[in-house]
Amino acid sequence: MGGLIAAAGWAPPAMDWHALAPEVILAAGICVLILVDVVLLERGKAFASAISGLVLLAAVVPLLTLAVSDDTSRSLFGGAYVVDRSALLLKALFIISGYVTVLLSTNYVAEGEYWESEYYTLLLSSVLGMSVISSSRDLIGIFIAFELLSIPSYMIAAWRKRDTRSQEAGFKYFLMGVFATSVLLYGMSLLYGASGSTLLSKIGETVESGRATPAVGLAILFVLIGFGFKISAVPFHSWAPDTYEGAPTPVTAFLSVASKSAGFVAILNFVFYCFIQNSSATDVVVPVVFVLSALSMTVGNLIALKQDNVVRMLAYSGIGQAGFILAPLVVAHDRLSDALPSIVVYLVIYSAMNLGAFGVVIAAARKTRSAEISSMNGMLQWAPGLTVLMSVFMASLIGIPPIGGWYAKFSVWRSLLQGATGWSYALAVLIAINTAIAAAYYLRVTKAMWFEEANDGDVTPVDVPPSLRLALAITVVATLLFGIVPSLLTDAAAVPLALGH
Amino acid sequence: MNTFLHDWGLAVITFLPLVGAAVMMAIPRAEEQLQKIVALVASTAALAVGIWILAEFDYDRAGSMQFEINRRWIEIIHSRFSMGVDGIALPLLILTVAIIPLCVIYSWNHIPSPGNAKAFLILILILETGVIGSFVAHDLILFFVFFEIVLLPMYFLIGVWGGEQRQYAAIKFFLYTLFGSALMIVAFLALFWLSGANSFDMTELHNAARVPGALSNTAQVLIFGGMFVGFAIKVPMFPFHTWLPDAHTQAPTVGSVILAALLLKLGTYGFVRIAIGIMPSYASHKWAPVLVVLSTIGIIYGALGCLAQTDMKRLIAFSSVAHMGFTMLGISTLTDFGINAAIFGMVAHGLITGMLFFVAGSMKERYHTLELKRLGGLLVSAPKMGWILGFCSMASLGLPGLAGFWGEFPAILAAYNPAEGLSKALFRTCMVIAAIGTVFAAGYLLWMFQRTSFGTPKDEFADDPHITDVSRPEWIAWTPLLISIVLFGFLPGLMFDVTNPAVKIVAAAAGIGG
Amino acid sequence: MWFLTHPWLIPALPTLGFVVILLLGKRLLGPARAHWIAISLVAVAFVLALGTAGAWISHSDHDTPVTSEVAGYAHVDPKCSQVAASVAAEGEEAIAPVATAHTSEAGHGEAEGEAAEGGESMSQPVVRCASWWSNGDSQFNIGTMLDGQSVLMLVVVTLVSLLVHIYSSEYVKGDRRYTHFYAFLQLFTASMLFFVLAENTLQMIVGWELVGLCSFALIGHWWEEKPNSDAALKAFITNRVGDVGLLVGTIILFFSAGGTWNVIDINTRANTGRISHTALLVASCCLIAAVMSKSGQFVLHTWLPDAMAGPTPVSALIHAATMVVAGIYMVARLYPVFFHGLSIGGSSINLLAVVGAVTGLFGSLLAFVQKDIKKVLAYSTVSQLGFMVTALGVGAWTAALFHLFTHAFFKACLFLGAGSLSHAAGHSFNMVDDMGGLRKKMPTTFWTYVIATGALAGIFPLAGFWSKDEILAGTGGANDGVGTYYFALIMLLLAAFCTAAYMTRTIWYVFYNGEFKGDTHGHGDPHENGPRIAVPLVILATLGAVAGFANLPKKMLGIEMPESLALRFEHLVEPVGAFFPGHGVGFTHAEFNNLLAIGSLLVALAGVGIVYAFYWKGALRPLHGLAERNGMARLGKRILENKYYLDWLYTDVIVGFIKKPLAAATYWFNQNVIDGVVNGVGKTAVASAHIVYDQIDQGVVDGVVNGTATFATETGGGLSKTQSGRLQQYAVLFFAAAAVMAGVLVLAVK
Amino acid sequence: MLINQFLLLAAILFCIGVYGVLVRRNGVLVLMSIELILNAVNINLVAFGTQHDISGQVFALFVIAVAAAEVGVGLAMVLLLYRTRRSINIDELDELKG
Amino acid sequence: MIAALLGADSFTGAVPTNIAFAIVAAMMIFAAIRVVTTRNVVHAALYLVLVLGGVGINFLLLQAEFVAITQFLVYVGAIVVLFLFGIMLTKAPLGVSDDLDNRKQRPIAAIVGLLMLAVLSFALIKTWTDQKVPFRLSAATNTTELSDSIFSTYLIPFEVVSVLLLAALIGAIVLARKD
Repeated sequence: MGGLIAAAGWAPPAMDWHALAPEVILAAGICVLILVDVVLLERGKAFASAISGLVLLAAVVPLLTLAVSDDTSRSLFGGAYVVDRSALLLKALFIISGYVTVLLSTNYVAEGEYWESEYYTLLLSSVLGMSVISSSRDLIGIFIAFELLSIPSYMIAAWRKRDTRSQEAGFKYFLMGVFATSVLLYGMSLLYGASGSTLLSKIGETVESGRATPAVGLAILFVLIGFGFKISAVPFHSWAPDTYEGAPTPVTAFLSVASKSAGFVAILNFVFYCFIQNSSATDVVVPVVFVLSALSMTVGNLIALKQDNVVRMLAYSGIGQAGFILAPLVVAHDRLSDALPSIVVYLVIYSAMNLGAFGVVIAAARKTRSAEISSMNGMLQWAPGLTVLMSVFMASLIGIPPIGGWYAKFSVWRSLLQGATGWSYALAVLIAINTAIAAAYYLRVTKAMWFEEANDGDVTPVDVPPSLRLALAITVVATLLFGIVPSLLTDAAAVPLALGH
Repeated sequence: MNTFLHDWGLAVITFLPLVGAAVMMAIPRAEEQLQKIVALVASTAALAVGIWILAEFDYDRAGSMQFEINRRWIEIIHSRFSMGVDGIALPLLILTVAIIPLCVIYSWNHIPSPGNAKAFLILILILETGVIGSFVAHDLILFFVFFEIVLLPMYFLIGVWGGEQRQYAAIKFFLYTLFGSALMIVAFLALFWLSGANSFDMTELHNAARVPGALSNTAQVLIFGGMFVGFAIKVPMFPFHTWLPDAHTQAPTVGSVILAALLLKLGTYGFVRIAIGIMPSYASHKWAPVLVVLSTIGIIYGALGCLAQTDMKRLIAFSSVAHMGFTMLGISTLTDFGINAAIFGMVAHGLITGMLFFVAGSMKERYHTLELKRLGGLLVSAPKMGWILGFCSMASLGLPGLAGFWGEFPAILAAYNPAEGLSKALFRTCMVIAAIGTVFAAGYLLWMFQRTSFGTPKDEFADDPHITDVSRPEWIAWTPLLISIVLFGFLPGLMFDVTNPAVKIVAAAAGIGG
Repeated sequence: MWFLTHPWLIPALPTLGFVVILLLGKRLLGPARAHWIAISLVAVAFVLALGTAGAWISHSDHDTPVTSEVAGYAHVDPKCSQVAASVAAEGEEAIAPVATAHTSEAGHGEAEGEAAEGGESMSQPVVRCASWWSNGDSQFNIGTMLDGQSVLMLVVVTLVSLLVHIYSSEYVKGDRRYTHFYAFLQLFTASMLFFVLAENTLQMIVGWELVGLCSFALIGHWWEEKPNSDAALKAFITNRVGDVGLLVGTIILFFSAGGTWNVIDINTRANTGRISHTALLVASCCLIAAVMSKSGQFVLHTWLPDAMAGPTPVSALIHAATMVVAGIYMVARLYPVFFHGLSIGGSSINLLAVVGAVTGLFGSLLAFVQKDIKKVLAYSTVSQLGFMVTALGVGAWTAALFHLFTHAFFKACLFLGAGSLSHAAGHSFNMVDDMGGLRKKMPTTFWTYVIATGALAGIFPLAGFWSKDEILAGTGGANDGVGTYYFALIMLLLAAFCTAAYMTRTIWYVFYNGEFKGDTHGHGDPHENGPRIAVPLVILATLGAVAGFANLPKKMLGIEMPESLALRFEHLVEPVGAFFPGHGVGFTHAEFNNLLAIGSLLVALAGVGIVYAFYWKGALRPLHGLAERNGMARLGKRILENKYYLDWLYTDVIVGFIKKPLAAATYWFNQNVIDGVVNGVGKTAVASAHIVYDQIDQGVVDGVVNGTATFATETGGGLSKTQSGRLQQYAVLFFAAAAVMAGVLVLAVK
Repeated sequence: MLINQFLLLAAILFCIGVYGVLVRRNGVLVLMSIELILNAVNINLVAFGTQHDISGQVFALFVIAVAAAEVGVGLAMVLLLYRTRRSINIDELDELKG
Repeated sequence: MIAALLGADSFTGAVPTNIAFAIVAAMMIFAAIRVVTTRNVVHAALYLVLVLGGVGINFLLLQAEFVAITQFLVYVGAIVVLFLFGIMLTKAPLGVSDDLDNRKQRPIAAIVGLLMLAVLSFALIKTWTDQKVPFRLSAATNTTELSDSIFSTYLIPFEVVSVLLLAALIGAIVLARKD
């Protein structure tokens, strides 16, 4: 065997198991889940959520050890796979989002007669994909990880199998996703063709050496579109509201947070490790990002004004937020040290508050069986705790200090204004306007909860199971903490500064 | 203890109410009495710390920041947890910690419909934290954070416990203010970079903005403009005032009181401390004419607005537009004289209009309407309340010997001689118009007083047993305010002496070459 | 000297009374015992005021006349006054006049020489102050300024107030707000005293406004009836209009005098040409607006008759001693400002004189057509205030104050008398329909009333004669004055004629005119009131009769007055020094003019006589038979018939014209045009308020905001239609967007 | 051989695929059109691979694997739709909109 | 091996390969168009086989034997079968059906497709104007190189794709099964 290997010139790649530990744990967890299901059959269902929760928590452990280890930047496979602190932060974001999603799902899935252990398997797979994508610095790695995080999510979106809405949600998501994948792939192929390498850093160098050809421009555009779909940037957003509304709500939470963040991470990888290094690529990235960002925030927020369903409203709000998160990319070339942290910070805070909001929606729906805004009427009377939590999350989404969202928006704004280009100023103004528009519909929710009378005077309290409570606690603590002491987050997010750009 | 308070007093006073709110959250809703006691204790504790600060404050150094706190906060954006109190902030700080306990006391039996004392009081306490924090913050970002904290509790106070149009009013309030803050924060950021201070500390920004060539003239004017919109909405100045009558009219009594007494002051305080205090004189001088014209329009406009009202509370609300116009008139002169007057005006307006809203609220509770057409003969039905209303009207129209006069008259006086470099003709014209505004003030306030208090009660209320005279919680809540109105009316020096040293620094900043 | 440095006690006492009465309240004090506190405090204040007056007299009559300009500031605390401070430091230099155009007529040196030559002793005002507050670099003091003028007012105010207090204890007995009434009476007195003692203009504003407040509270004392509260509002708001002038005027003075509020400073600087003429002119015009409202001058006087809605003692107080004279007092206080600002010296017309003269005449015309006795008196006050303002306007400073002094007594007497009548006669003031024939029933009231009327009409030797004559002389129309104000003289003479006439008419209606026509509501026949009403009447009538002797001319009808009697008032009250216009700027005193005195007396008598003939003619008819029987009587009758002829002439032609078309027109003008303008301004304000509010505020300003919101929502709604739910449309959007973006990009990148 | 002839062929296939997904309403046919697009990408990758290193072909292999997975998932979903609706016309999926 | 069949050994002129390419390309385009236009579902599947086969031939032309073989195996062997199963299971109309297209979409789809094509061709022609495809002259395959690469540089994607397939499998089963 060894001889054969030697003859073929194949050398076993140096493996840094420590760096790969989170992924290994996740993969092992997936196997365990399948095994439990296979061995215990029906009885295993009860453990599925616990196991997946534990697996996710276990995966956090190596993240911590990696974070405190001396070698903060580990590069594997010739730079195709990098574990640095920003990657760790993002992995942590994904894994914890995954954990919160598990908490949100526990009762939902158990009580809804779904396929439980398979659900968690797919969820974990998706989280694994996200974890991988945050380290991948190579076209193929990114592509495969992207597919791994997408394909299971298509399926869990349709998980409420007999519900035609859920089916529709899943199918729309799937088809649009595949379109996006195809465009992404086409773009990647051109990128590879133009540079001759699949490594982002090499691509960056090669593209830099020559001038940007139309094909490169096209490639960059197609790549951005491919991921733009994932982050539901307008005009590639159309799946999002429908899917969010139709999918099981915990899945929606997962899609709107983890999956969207993964899209951003992919874009960040491309922009920061590849395009950013040369100005001609930037010439392509900036206008494209500008258009996507401006359209997303405006269209998303405007349509959200008209929504009566909380989930659908959150979908559009997510589209609008995506516009905000994208915005700093227009100054990425000159202001890398501000743009990147501000996006990462936004992602983290956005995840916390959005998951929290969905958590409240799920909790409230336990009583109302509905996600209409009007179903939340008078919630102050029947669920004061949830009302306060929801208000915190809504306030955070609006961006009111000192609740997390303000700092997210603030940091984006700050980098835009610091960039001091026409593009960035325009976006800063748009964000200001959109913040006000957005406030209107977020307020509608608080209005229903606080100001209206309970429907039919029904003020029986809602029963919130412990897992949901835990999820809400995690998200609200994170939301508040990041708002009051943003330095907790900024210190971690600022690390990419040290990466030598 | 003393050392601790010297080091952390401002943080303590800021967060004490929040601690109270947290405690209250842990107490079940049914324990209403306990809730009230906790709220009262928390706010009184803050008042006690406030009094301690008042006692320990070094009045000889009233121009400089005292009780300073300066700790690490958000390193990456160079923002620090920096607080301090000087002669400008001190009166407002004390006003805040004094008003809130009174509001809590007033609420003792007056939790407006739909009840829920717990939520109501918690929101008030959160509000208090926000207001105190804004007055003591010495870092722009910290200021901004506190400035915004105020938003939500007020929104809920209006929206849940307000009148019929409460939802509209609440949202209007919210969106207006939010819009203003958006521009304000942009201005802060722009100032941060363009000045090159690399810090959000007010003093450092002040110094950095004055380095020759640091800020171009255009940049100065634009940055000031951003701040202007943010603060002008809060003040509110014409034409950004339309949220105010709605918010005031719809807010529950305590909400109106806090809104009038404290929240509006955030705007004017911002003008003094930040817009004028930090920005170089070029910007202030460019904007001062705008300020003076808008504030003068506000004075007349607010008065006319009052005259057109049929609802007592709305009338009082509109009068705020006019009164804050006087305050802004003082500020726009960019002189120490005018700004002192403005600060006095802020406190006086807080006391007086706060009282007016208290009375209006109590009347609403008794009459269930504030339609001027239906009111009348308050002096017959509830003579004490009627006289209190008359007293407050007199104070509000700027009668000498009561606090209102010392905010109004010196402001008008200051407008005669604005800071060097400002158009005397313009300011003097505005001064005369503002002086005419005082006639209107007398007109609408007395008209209101006549319609509500004189004459005999209308038939529908003639023998209404609900119309009782001032109750005990009302007395407790009102007496300190009434006494303060007289006290400051007779001894204006109590406040002017405190604010003067600090204001001189601000005025010097706004002066040519300052 | 103690009295001179501690006059603050005088306003402090009634203030104390106000606080005490208010705090003790009805419950502790009992329903009708507030007056004891009030009366005793005012009495003490009066005694103190008398003491102060005594001290001032001895202070002014010091043995060695002080002639140095510097000495004038000897008792001015340098803390209070910048001028005093610099005088103390630099001596004469600090107050040397600046030679400017408007003082060119009489040069600097000449003035000096004259002053020294005349050997006139300088007034030495006593100014004490304490720091009140400071703002920026400006210091604000509170203090007292004692000179002849303020001493005079102290005495007048406390005296009238005391009498009114006593009178009220009977008059408003049993009123539902008795306690209240006294509390505000106290505050009213205190405010006026505070105003009078003001050391600086800011303090004056405070006192001025407080007086306004009290008048509001007292006029609206019976606020249950809407007309009363309307009147109170009208009074306050009209005063506020004038206050604008006061505020602006004092502010201008503050700055142009170099940042000082001090009256002495302002006066000295105005007098020595250190304030520009423009500033003085503008300031004095602004201040005139204040005078017009406060002192009920024409155009802004309409509140005054309405203010009769208040209890009568209040009217007496307002019209005699407090409130309305505040305007006169203020002008007198800041006289150099007006003197130089309006160039009173050597001129023949100025705003102040015109306002005063017009008011004097118009007021008296208006008094003709009133049925309400208090309104007659109110218009009379308007007219008399016009006299005072004219006096100030023509430069007859002393005359103005002298008239203020005498007028206070007889007008108070008249008002209290009117109150006494109404108190006895069923609480009506309608003299035409509800009174009549009271001469016998109320003799004390009758006599005091007649004396006061005589004084008002200017009948020799009652007080009004002296003071009015001084004013007429002061116009310089008939002899040497500060200027030559012919028009003022003519107007005032006409006014004097009317005054005598309408007052006589009042007497006819009230005391004669057949039998009592009113209804006492079951209190039996009208009868004289008790001593608490009668005694003040007697005191006031006495003073009204003799007060004129305070300023006897030096020489009258060839008789030299002894030095100790002549011009005592002028000597004690009129300031001399750099803080007051002196001879140097053409300020002189008109001498007593025999011709004018007799002329004016004749005018007054003519007024009385004509009215007498007109009204009493019905009483003459029973004498017809007598005339048939008696030759003397026949002669008398013929004379009377001749008089009749004249009567006809006067009645139908002159009086008729005056009474009907002119006065009615004036009244119509007053009620419709002026009131109309005032009401119209109010209505316009309200109407424009509605326009502003409904259209602009709710429409435009709010509309823009709401419109934007609606627009955004609707756009959102439109956009959300693109979200059709159809997968393939999404796909089209997806690929089309990709293609278009790609196309644009490729073309752009090349 | 020019590399462009392969690339253009791929582009044509890509666009035909795009046309396909836009007009086809039958779910299975849409999936087929997607295969056209994915294969176009593969042609690209392999064509570029001749110019550069082997990673183009590796990429193509991965794409084939992923495409298989996608088709599998897609068909499963089509079946799911068919179960409840008895139709796989994708334009009948319009319950969620707005 | 197949390159050798095409005479790659003595390959200097591009003529034969070009001819082959032209034929294959023409067939592919035709077949592809038929896939998206035919009114018979089964025909579409069969045309798809043609296109996929054509792609495989193109791989061969490009000397990527391993990929070509995989293409044949996976696509033609598996995926097309899957499609046919899909057609059967969904009881698609086996004959001609007008119901397969959304006719209203045709114009816009054509416009989008042509626009896309224009843009892509423009970009491609501008970029790779006349670059030639280099040819290995040896008959040796690069399969080893391929496997080396997969198991070293692309190890992680390889492992990930296995998880992906597993997940897809599990999910597809759950979704597709009756329950």
